[in-house]
Amino acid sequence: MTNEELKFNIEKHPINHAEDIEKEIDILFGNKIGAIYNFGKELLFDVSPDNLSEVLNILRNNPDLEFNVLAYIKKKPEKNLLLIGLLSYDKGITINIRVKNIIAERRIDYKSIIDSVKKYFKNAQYYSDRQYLKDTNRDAVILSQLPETLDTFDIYLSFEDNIINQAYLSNEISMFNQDILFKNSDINKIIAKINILSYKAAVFPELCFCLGIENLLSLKIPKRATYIRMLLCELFRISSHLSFIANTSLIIGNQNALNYTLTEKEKILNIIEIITGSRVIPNFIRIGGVKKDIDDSIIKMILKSLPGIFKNIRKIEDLFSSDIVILGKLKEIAYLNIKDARSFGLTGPNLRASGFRYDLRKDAGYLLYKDFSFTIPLGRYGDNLDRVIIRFKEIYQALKIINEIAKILPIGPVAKMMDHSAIVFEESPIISSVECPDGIFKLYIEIKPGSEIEIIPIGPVSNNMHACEQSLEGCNFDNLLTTISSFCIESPEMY
Amino acid sequence: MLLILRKIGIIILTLGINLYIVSFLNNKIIARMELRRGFKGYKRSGTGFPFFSSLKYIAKDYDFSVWDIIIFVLSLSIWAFLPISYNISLVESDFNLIAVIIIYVLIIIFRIFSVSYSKYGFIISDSLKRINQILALMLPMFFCILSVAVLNSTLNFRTIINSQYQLWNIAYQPVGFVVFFISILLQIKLLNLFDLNKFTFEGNILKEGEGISKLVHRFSGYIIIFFMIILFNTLYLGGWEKLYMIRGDIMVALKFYVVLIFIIIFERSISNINNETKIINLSYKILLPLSVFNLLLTIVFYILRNVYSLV
Amino acid sequence: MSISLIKSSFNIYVSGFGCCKQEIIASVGPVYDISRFGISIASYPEDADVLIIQGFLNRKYIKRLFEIYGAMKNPKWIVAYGRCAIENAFFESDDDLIKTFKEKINFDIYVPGCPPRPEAFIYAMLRLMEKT
Amino acid sequence: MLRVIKNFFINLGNIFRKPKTVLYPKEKILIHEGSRGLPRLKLNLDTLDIICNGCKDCERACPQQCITIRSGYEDNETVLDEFYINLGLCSFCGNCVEVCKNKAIDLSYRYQLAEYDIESLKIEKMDLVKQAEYSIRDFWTKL
Repeated sequence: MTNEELKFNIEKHPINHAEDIEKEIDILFGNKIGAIYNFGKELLFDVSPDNLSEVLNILRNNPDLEFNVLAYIKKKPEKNLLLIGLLSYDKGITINIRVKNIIAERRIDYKSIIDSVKKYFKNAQYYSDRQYLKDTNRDAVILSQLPETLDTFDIYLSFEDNIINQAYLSNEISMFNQDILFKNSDINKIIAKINILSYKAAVFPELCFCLGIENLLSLKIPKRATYIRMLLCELFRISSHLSFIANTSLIIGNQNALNYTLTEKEKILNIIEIITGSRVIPNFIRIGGVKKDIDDSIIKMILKSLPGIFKNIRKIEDLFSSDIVILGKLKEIAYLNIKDARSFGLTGPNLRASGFRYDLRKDAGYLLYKDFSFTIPLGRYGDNLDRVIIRFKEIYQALKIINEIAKILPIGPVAKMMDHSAIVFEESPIISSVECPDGIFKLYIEIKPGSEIEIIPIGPVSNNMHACEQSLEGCNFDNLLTTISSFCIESPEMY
Repeated sequence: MLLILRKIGIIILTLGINLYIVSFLNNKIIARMELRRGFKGYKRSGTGFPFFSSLKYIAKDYDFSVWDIIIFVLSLSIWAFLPISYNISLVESDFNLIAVIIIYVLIIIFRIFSVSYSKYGFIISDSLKRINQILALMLPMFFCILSVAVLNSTLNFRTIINSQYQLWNIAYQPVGFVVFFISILLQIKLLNLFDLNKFTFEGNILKEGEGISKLVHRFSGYIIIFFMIILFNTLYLGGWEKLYMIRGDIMVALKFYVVLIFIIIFERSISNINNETKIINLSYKILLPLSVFNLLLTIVFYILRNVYSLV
Repeated sequence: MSISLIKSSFNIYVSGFGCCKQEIIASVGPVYDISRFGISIASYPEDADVLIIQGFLNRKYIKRLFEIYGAMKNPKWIVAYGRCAIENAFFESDDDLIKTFKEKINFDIYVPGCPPRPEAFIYAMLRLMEKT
Repeated sequence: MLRVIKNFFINLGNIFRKPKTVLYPKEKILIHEGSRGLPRLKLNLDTLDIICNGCKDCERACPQQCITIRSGYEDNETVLDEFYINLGLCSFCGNCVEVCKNKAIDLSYRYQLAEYDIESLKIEKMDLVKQAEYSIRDFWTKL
């Protein structure tokens, strides 16, 4: 490595920038923003609706800050609240802007706010009213159908000679209100309920919630508990990716791959059941640790079964990557280059398939991923094939991590002894995020007096859908289904 | 008159028995290929699973359409021209081959027509595409049939089979044999004829129709498979010519099931092909030139043998 | 007679989104192999004999469910699969739509669990076959 | 093209391989230790009484509010009168087991549950006691 490259890499490496930005904020914004909260790589600003435009202007146009990506907008009309997330990939920091009226009676005018965001960020139009879905002059509507990736939305299409001009995905039928879900629940109840937010990989919402609360209480977790958490995370990541592969092979029409994948998934679910007691809903992670310990016999069993699983998944990958018919449906279709992928605020495997390295497991350093050596697989072209292959590669990396964890699992307690009812929370918002199989999963948690908890989940669904819509333009009608399934838009969205 | 009725009875009985065996075999083989058990009798209805699973459509509500009657009649009448074995044939003429091909094309066209007023717009465009693809696949098949007809200088099935008493046509027409096999395999794949496991998303012609019309579609699907295999058998594998001590009838059954199992396994080895351009490229760039080349070769051979009597 | 014919081989249509769906699809796989009992999954409601309601249902999807139920041919059965479907967990009880939903749709069998295991699904289908 | 022929031989080989299917109603997959099934009430093995004293801790801890307990007072101690579980709401999360101080409630290994009637999903005290036969992992050998 030459000196110049080294220098460049050091400059680019994101270290402790959140604090630096926090220091500069007073100089930059003056009194335009209210309170500032810092959660590691996440910052939360309080901004009133009147000042929002100026704040966005500063954030967007200041060359030092580089917050040039809109990650999400979450509307909460009944709470009179709006959350806007701005992302800087190079620094690895997210700025979450909470727009709240100081005067309680005055309602936020959502339309004008989104219009003002649209000036600075192009992809904000995805979050505003989309007239096209209500028009009658579209060529075809595909209603939600059976396979798992295609069942949470309707597809509105306009096309000419088999080439798609415009495609819109509407997930109105699968959105549901999570306020009823979390009504009158305290912390322990929420852990048992929250896993429904991402049902393919149900451990991640639990983990995200517990990490957030632990951050607030500044608890230190026993090492063994952390390792067990990581073990579970990787197992669920494999299971989620396997169900993605099962879906894709179902849509491609390769029954053999589907059946092999389902068999392997059964083995993984088996291990999960031995550890947690349930195949899908773990309810295993607690504040301060995990629910129960793992026996040595179980770890031996896991170590014994890993090579077989690895071998069989290699076989499935071989099926995918050497069949001309499958390659014809995946290769060189629906490109997404790095610049576009970043502008949609994509995260997770879909972003990495385009060749950009951004993974919270290494960048944010939550849990103890820094103890393990694993590589983050990258794609090259960002086409359908890359998006499929990268998931295979992530499965291998996850198997590697599991293998390492099972070998060096330290001895010790698995939970911090504490009385949950005695904890008194200070009233403050929390934002915590984890790397879910499909992207970054975020939770905005607000604890109110009387231990009533308000949660706003922020998943990767809307970003993936937006990117999918854009990459479908100019795509052949034959490749519609494989393209959509390769983006892995599965869990429904909450509002 | 009685003789004809007896023959019709034999044909329908043969078809019925084979329909039962084939649908049972299909289910079982597909299941074993996927390391599953396949259908295993649960309670009384277990023994007659293929029978009951198709018969149940009678018990459902349904709307009957004209297309179904036409398809049903056509798929039965195809056997009047195509002899299954030496004593089961109704019409004997010099143009049997042409009649069979016309009926086959009609069945497929009517099948596609009968689904084209579906309420799923997706399927309409899909079935139009399929007409295009199937036509592209049929052309090489016709050239292959033509070259066999030229080789044996007849359009009658009985003569074609009788002229294979020494050597099967596969020895004279290896290229035609391969092209014909690929063509019927892809046609079966495209029409999704072996569709027992309905767990798919792609627009499928067999998906359409409810009640009795579904039954008719299924029946005609199996009839097309039978037709293709019997035609394949007749043209290239010597039909009911006996081999050493084995009787002709048994040879037909043996060859039928061997080819059927081959087709079932091959059909599952290919992923769903719905890429229109790929199929058309394959057929126009590879299959069609090969079959035309084969035809020309056969004509040259024919001229050398019959006109100059050199061979 | 005719109903027992249909019950000898079911086509099922799975509606809704939720964790139960992956367990149903797992029961199609080689380990559980629901096709042993002649049960297969249909892609279109017209083919289906049994409608399985599972997972989260919002207002718009319930309207869609009525359409799906109307498209199915008689005779037909409905299964409530999993906790969310049994108690309509994501709705307030005084909602009008829920009332019409409960009036119009009579469940033939209830499968509790969150989510029920694939074996429970097979067991439920066998019990549905036995039901007279 | 080569792949198709390779697949053909893989499929042909699979036909002669042993299927992976478990013939469910006859033979069953042995459910793992600690798997969560239907809740059950434990008995004190010496006196054959129900251990539960009706303290309502589990009712409070249940995230789905599926447990209903009615308890009375006798000699300054709470006594259990009635104990209902609505299985339709239960998510088998195991929070009630975790919270119980007397270890009076436990999860059995019973998971095949399907009822024709929604009323039969509401389970009483005595039914919950009877679930004890399902608390052994290979219970079906006795059926």
